[in-house]
Amino acid sequence: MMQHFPVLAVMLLFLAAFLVEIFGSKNKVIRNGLTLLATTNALVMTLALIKPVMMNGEVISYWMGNWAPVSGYAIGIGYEVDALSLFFGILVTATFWLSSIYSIGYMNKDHHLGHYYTLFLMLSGSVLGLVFTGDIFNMFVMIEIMTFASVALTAFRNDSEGALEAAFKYLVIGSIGSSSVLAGVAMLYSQCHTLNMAQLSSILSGGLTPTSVVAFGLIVAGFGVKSYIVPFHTPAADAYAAAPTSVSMVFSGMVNKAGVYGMIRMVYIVFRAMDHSSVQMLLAVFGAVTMFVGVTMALTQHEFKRLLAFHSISQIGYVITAVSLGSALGLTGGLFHAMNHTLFKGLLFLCAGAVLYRTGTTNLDKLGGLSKKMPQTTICFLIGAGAISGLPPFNGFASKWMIYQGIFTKALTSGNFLYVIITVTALIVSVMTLASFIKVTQAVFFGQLREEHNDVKEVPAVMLIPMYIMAALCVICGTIYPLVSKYLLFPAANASLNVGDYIDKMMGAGYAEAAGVPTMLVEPVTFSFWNPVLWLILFGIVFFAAVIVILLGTNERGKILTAGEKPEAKYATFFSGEEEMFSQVGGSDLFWGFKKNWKGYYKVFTELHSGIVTDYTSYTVIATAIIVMCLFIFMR
Amino acid sequence: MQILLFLVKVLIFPGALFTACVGLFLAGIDRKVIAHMQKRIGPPIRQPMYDFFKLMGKETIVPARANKLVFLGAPIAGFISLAIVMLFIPIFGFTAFSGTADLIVILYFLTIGGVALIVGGSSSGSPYAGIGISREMVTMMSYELPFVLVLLSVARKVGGSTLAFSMNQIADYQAANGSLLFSWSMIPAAIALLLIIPAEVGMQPFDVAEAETEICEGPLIEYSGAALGMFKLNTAMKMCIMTGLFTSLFLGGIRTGTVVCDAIIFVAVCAVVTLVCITTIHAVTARLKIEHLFKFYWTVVSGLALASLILVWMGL
Amino acid sequence: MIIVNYIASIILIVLGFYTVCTKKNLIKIVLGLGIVDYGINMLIVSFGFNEGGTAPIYQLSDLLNGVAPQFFVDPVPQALTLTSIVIGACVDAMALSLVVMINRKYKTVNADEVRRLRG
Amino acid sequence: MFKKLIDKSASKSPWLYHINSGSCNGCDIELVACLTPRYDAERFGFKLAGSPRHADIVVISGPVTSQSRDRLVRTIAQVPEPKCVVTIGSCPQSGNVFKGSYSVEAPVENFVHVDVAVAGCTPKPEAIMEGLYTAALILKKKREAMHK
Repeated sequence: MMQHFPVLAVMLLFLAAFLVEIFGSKNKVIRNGLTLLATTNALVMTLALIKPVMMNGEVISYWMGNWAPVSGYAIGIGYEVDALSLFFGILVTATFWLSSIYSIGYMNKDHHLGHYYTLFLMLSGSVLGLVFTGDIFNMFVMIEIMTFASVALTAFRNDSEGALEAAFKYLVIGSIGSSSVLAGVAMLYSQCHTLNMAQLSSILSGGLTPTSVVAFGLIVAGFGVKSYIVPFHTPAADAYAAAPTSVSMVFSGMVNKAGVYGMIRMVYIVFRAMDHSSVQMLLAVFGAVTMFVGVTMALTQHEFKRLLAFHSISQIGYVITAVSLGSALGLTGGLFHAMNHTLFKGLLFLCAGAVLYRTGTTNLDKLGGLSKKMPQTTICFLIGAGAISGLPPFNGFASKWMIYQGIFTKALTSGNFLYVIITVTALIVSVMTLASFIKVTQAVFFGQLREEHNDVKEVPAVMLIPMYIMAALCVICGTIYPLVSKYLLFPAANASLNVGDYIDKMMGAGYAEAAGVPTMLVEPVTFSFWNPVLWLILFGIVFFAAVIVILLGTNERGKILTAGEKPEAKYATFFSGEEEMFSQVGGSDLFWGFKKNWKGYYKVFTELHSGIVTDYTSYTVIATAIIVMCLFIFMR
Repeated sequence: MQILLFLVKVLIFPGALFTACVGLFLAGIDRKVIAHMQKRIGPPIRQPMYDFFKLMGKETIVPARANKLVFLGAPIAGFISLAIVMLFIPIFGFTAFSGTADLIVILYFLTIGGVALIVGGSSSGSPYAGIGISREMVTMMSYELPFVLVLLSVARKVGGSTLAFSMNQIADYQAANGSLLFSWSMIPAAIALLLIIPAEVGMQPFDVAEAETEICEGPLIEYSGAALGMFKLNTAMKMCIMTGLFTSLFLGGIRTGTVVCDAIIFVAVCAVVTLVCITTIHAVTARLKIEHLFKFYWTVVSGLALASLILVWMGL
Repeated sequence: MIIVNYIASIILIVLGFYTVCTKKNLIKIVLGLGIVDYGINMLIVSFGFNEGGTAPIYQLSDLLNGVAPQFFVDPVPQALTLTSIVIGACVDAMALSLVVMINRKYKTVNADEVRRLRG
Repeated sequence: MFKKLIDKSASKSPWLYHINSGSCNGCDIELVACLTPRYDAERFGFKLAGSPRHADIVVISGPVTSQSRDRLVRTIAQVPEPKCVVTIGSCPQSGNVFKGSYSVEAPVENFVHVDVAVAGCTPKPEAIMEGLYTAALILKKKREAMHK
């Protein structure tokens, strides 16, 4: 029974996609109902797999057409859900479920929603399929479906500024990435004559031939494009900003995580290449550059969503750096950060969507003072901003802390000064992230309200519910994270490090040993620093103490006065005695002292993000070539 | 009993009350000594306490443009986070809490203190506050890099080839091997931390964010009464925390055995550090511009800290 | 003569990337993507090719009697190629449709002028 | 809980906010002279605040020109209670040599309630100090009246 769940979850999403197109293009109820049904079904089915996979350590396998492996050869397409797949699977289904709820409210002003939901469900099905599949070519097919659906969704509001252009760039860069994955898969097939990942892993453990090294390089580069690390990040910034927000959330939350998943799957499980320090260094450098470039570019943006897009890139840099460490601690931290990024970046995009929905603009210089009109959105945004900046007690702090600890441990054990630089970069990037969210907070939610936004209202409940769920998850994952670590992260990290076990479970017991892949037991990662219960108590105590002191002092303490309905001079903002006037410190006016010192840097990097497709493709091709060459030289 | 001890640690010593009292005391010393340096009599040492209680007794006006929840919540959030930071700073032999990564916890909780000021100022809706928060944030960005470098070099020095982000470990190391200040490879880092303290506390010449003469105290402009008092208290607490951090990172190792003696010596050393890095620099300098501040921290101070890190990394 | 296939496919791929990176006309960029795809398809087919091999089609009696010829062309790459060709065609179609839309909106297909999103 | 302490503190830490309503700068200089080492107003806890929201004592100098009148009233309204208003020099009270000018609206009592007036053109720093100290004592009384 259980083993049908993965394939059913994927297939029902695809089925619903076609049903929506047939029956739902006119009828709103059928459309929304089908979408919600399919995504809820996928969520329930993946959650049901937690017990066998995460707790009992099973691997759910399903062979299409019952083509189970015969005498050690896996020819059929298999769905293999191990803990790593399931971890990402839960993220995928949860993200799409929340996004489909949000879409009901957010998209109701658009036309041709049948197409929207069709593409949306195709996208969800393909990402879920990519995560669940155990066949490397099937993975490629899913990547391509994902790219199509993403491109079409990016261009969905094709009359909005830049949507078509963004879609075109996304398509071109994306298909270069998938081409290199395809070429890598083909080369791998020529060496191993199989497409099943477990079998590939056992064959490749005998040592990599030069062709497989090239294949490895191409596949890493391909998944690098899919996870939008620098210098492949350019279309991501455009597409996330141009797509409808419910889709941007999915892009940033899950579509680039699919690339990260592919990277982990390939590097850790299929090629088991993390023993090579060259691979670690290469990925670490790419990760560090990604987080730095992402955040510095985000600091100069004037568009709310484009700024968030650059932050997505930056946070993916954290994940890649953490994953590159090759240790259980790093991998756990990376997976946790990937999960947290899905939560808080999804939340932030939803807040941006709420602002766009009510005011019709996301230009930071044309907004301001919305906190009086949209207080609930503001609170959600502040939680998301705190989480992404890694402030305690939110989830970002826990995962970022694991990452710092992982990198610095790596620096000490390997004695490599490079890792110290990366630790410092990671910490500084965290502060810059905070800075750019301060900028958004000031420019959008605080400051002064513009006259044209006087009749702005809070968004409808159907949009607020996903925001609240995500905000709650941000806090919960930050506080009860030992449970998260025990039931989600550790099994996933274990599954990616303990390759022999995976091969055995897929291909039959004893197969891994015959191929020379050891089954090892990974030690659970322990964290003693952050005892969330203690922290909650600490917060509680100090808070209550403050409250008690305040209450005891009601008689003596001066009163807290708030403005009434009619304007009074006493409650007016101080303008050196002048009458209150409109004067907003906009987003682009902030951080002058910083920008002045970084003028040279910004000059170069704004020119590099030129917006010309051929420039972007050149970066992509050159970087792919560099990755392949580096790996070819250092891994042989 | 356990719970009672816990409560005492959090609320009284070395938590909220102790930090606040020591902070106000240090602020008073600062004002008194600076007055003497200028050949004035100066206010009494308990003056910051009077200021605080006076502000508690005044009206708190929430401006019409402000978001009430954030406006009033920000100072309390800052207070809570700063009260918690102090729990992680060992008072020579005595440590309230110690984990494996106190340095990172301290770094982030101090950041929350700054963020509370920024968010509170931002929520007041004043353009002066807008400029103020921009400067405050740039100040934060500028001292964070050298701060991180200093912390990493201490961690490397103490830990050798293991991870030593724990304050307890640092205190033990100094008790065994003498204060870190007297190991010459750490001297540049110590100087760097001394230069970071005024910026963290918001004292001249690094007080561009709260420049009262040009931008009317920046983020604090719309605050009045109890909320302003909380912010003033937060600044004083930061003073206590930062000097205490310097004391336990670089001047640790003194252990008398009794907590009271330790605490008294600790406060005395903190006062000396305050005089060296806050009062003297305040008395002899004028306010820097924000871009010069940024440049100063990312070149001179970071250079000092980096020099220390490289020396320590080479095993000196 | 399988080496010729490899050389040809590599040339196609390089040519395609060259087109994608240097040509400013959006339609030419799409064509470049197509060329890369064809090169890779050719590569895949060549991987499965065995000189002198037969088609992998046998009668049941041959298999049962164990007299099946041992040497045949690998059928899997051909299946892969078919899939990949279909996907490639879809990519081209979609990209061209986007170019048409861009031309309608921007009144140009020059990559240097289609750059409203930058910085 | 801290009633006594708060009441006591009210007179111990008066923060000043200085408004120049068209003064000739003579009084302003004298006010600044109070803060210099010679007179050292800080020993009583006096401090110049940057924003009216922080102030306890508003110090007005100048003959209240018609341009500055509304701004003066608005700024004083923004000061939280308990507050004191001190005028320095003869100008705010009578208009002094500017009296009769079309653009001068002195006396300032017409617009705001004045607690202490320090006369003179310009008053000596000693006089200003005494005026400010009187205002600080008034602050304490106002504070005590507030919670009754």
